[in-house]
Amino acid sequence: MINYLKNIIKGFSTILVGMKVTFINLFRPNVTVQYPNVHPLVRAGSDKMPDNARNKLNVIIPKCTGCKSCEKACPVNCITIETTKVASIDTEKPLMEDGKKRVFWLSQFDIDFAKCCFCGLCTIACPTSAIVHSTDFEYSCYDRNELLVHFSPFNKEQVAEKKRILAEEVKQKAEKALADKQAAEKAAQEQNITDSKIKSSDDQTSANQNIQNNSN
Amino acid sequence: MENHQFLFNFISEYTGDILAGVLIAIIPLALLLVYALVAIYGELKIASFIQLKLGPMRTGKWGLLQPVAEVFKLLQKEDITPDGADKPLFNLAPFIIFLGCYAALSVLPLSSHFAPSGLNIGLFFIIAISSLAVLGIVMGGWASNNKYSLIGAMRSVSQIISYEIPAAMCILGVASMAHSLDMNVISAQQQGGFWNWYVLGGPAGISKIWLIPFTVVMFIVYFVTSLAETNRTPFDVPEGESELVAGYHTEYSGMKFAFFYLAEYGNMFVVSAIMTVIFFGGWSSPFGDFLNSPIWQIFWFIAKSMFFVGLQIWLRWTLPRTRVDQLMYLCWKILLPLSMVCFLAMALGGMLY
Amino acid sequence: MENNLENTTNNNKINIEYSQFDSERMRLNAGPQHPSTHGVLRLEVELDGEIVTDIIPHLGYLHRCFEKHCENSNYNQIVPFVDRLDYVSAINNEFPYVMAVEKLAGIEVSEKVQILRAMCAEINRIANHLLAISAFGLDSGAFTPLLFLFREREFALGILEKLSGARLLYNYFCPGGVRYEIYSDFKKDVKVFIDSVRLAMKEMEDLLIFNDIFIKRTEKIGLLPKEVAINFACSGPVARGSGINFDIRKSAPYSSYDKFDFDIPVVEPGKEVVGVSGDCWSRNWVRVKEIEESCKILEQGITLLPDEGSVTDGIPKKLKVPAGEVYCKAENTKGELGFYLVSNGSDKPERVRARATSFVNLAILPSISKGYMFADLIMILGSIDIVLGEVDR
Amino acid sequence: MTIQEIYDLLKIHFNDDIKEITDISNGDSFITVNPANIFDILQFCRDYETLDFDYLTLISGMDSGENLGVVYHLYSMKFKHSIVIKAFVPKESPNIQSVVYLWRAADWHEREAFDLIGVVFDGHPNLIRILCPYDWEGHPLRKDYVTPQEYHGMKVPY
Repeated sequence: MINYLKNIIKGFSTILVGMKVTFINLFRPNVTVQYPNVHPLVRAGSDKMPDNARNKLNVIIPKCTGCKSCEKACPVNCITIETTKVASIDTEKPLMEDGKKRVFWLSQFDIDFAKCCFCGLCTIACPTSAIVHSTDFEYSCYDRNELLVHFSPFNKEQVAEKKRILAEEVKQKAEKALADKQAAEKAAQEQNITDSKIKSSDDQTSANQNIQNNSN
Repeated sequence: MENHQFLFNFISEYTGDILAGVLIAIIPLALLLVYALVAIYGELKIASFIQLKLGPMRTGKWGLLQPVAEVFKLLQKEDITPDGADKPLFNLAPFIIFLGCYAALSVLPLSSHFAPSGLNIGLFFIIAISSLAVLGIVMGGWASNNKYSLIGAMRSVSQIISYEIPAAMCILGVASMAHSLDMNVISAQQQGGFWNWYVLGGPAGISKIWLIPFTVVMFIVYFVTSLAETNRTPFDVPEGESELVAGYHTEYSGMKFAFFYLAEYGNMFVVSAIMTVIFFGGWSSPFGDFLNSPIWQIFWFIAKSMFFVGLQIWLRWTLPRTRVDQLMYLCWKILLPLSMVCFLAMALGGMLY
Repeated sequence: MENNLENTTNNNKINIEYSQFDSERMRLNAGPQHPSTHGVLRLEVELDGEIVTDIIPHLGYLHRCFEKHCENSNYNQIVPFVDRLDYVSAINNEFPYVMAVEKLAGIEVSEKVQILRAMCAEINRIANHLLAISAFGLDSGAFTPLLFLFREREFALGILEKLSGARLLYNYFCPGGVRYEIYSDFKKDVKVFIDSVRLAMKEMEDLLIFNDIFIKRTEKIGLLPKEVAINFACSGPVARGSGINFDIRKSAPYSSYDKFDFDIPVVEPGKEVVGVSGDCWSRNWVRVKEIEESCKILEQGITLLPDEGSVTDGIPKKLKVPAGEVYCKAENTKGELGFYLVSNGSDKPERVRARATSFVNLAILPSISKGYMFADLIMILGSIDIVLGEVDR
Repeated sequence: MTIQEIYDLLKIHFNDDIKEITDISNGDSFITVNPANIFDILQFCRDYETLDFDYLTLISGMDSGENLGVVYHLYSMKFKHSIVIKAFVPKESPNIQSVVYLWRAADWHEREAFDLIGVVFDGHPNLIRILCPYDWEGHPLRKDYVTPQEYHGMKVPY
């Protein structure tokens, strides 16, 4: 019987103690932040976003060498890089931010933020700190495709143009190489022409035979 | 106390009986709706302040229009009836629950000159009509064709029916002291200061002092049972969201859900109002004749009731939920014996004074 | 053989008797979408009225092929995946993995890094336990404790954010050190954090832990006897709540835990505060006491952590892991978390096997919750403190 | 006890079934045993007085090329020593005895090894998939596993 009453009183008193706690908290200042009205950088426990905060990635294109280290370091494959070599005949001869000559155009530098896991491995891997975390975290959107951000400074036509220039250069080089080769061959032929004069008649007969065989 | 028909007579003098009846019926409805808006806002804000946040802040100044916005949101939501549901019962259930709560309002004496219906067996009527809510809950829970709803409804039925008994004991105790079941009469008896309230032994001079512990315990018993009858924490097992998702109203949406919501808050007010009437002097001012005019009486009545609504809200954001068997244990093994002992004492008091 | 199996399952004493009337059973699907299954766990429950007679857990709704992913990633790339196992205590997950790689690659780590790692792990442990306790309160229907303790958890996350740059999934540890240098106010922040946590826990004891309704809901519920707990290989607060004095920080001190002076809270039979050893309340109580112990470790860490020296110097430029295999374990917030790492000498591991704590601990649920009520099942599940990310991997 | 002592002890009792110790300088050495007798060996490990491995830390399956390996990590609460035991089963008949009756902890570990690697544990009371869907085909952690293109009409590689 005493136990019974004790239990009742204990239960009642613990409830009152709990109510006291909530009553005290009723008059405490709130700890939440009215998010869009008050910027969330003002947060309980930290007055500003830390320097190494890992939010949306940003690529500083003038710093990027196109080494693809970040692409390899990414654990979720959200970075896609495609580079085009800078053609020597290209009139546009840009320098990197540190004054070095640019070797690659970044014809494609896409980051899919729908896949990005904000691990920061790409920023560590980058040798020139071209890919960094910004403090921007408010980039939600209605379409998933908008999360695929293109960092490349070129649009499609420009990329095509750069590719064309490179192809031209390659072609020119190839032509030049061919011309050089032909010239060398010619020179060699001219040198050898006296040596091979005797043999040439035999060669011609065998060539004729070949043609006949083919036509048969 | 023949004055409670005053308003009816006053209006019917100019309009006619039927129109007066309609007008008189609308007043509690308006009161209920306005009260529900206030209570919902109050619940949101009290909960938020306890939890160190701000609560609704977007809709209007300090989020004052939040309950209105919620009503509009619920109004335009799709009204879904599940495929396997028993459609007539499913659709009827929320209205039956609401009916129980609304009908109970009809006998509450808001002031000495105004009770929508001056029933001389008001307390009895309220006990009877508040049992109607169980019917609605079990109908809704069963018709939903959802196992969570069914469990919730079954829990609710066992809970409410059990808790009616200690609740009735409390009301009987006061009735035996007041020698009346008329709520207006009980309120009038407690006029003349808070020491005349039945929670402090009733209007019987200094010799009633031995009664005070019993009446206070009786009040606590009634408060606990009222929590259980309105399915509020810590007795919200029928809708305990951590176990039964939302209990008996899991499948409801839109306006029908709003009715459940409204009925829950309405029931909170009804039990608070009964508590006010039988223990805290009803409409009578706590300071004797000071501010005891009929208009002020309305204020006192609503203020007292809202205090208990606030208390219920405060408790809700403090306590964890009990388990079903513990709830039954509390009812049958603690509250019922306590209320019986107190009832004996109060009945003795009723005989003596 | 079969008797043996039956014996181990029926060891637990059921304190609520089965209904005498064999009524019709109801099969209830609790989950995958249910407010209290702590994620996407599906429990197929057989109910006799309110009493649970059978329970079948269905896992895998959050299976993200962790082990398969690891086979296709190099050692550094796995760390972000490891974070995502038990996402509320990510630093503690990185700990054993990084230690395993260091052991395989033979990397020595400086003392400053070791102490910093232990401190981070303890901050993270407090953050996890705050969530576990408050979510346990939420399971019992009390909503306010959740938000009270989230305030303190916010402090913890703030400190870890300043250290690592991320709030939840840190990717902070790496073989050889940690990713970023310590910021200047770290020690001051930790001090403030400890004081605030202690105050909050005092308040929480009043509000929830010693509340009579809460005690009635949790004491003598979900009894897990010591032998059964060992047989099921339970660890962490679940095991310590059953009276097993097993904590890897003490039994096999790793990192710098041998430098700290702290106790292991164990609820041994006969020494209970409330309830009996092995019930839900005891498991929760172990967590409450562990927060205090973690505060102690942090206090010592503040004095032990040297000011000079770098924490990022030890990171090798190129991580070379020779062939070999190792099982490295650490005391995660939920128990023993181990990584069984098999390397074949290339830059990618041959096999990474995680001994997921929640996975092992969850296995006891079917055998300790039979015979209790459905509401108790929720409490038992809450007291085991699982994270579905770790269960399903 | 060191692994060599445990090996010697096991060798006395099970001579031919215990194959060899593989020493790993930078990790945990392990003992390879004959899979046919695994239950008895592990039961001995659990029940023998000076071994007392009452705590089954982990069972992991692994694909080692031509064979499937089952790795048992055991720990003793009393003596605080641990041991790694490996058994290799051929891929064509990957059957090994279940140890659920020794440690209940083995239950879900074995189901997982069955699910992901495809080791069949004879005598397991409920050997069904645990992480993959129940009707999933193949064992994803095998080295020769090819990811299916479709599952119930859904594209698998996203």
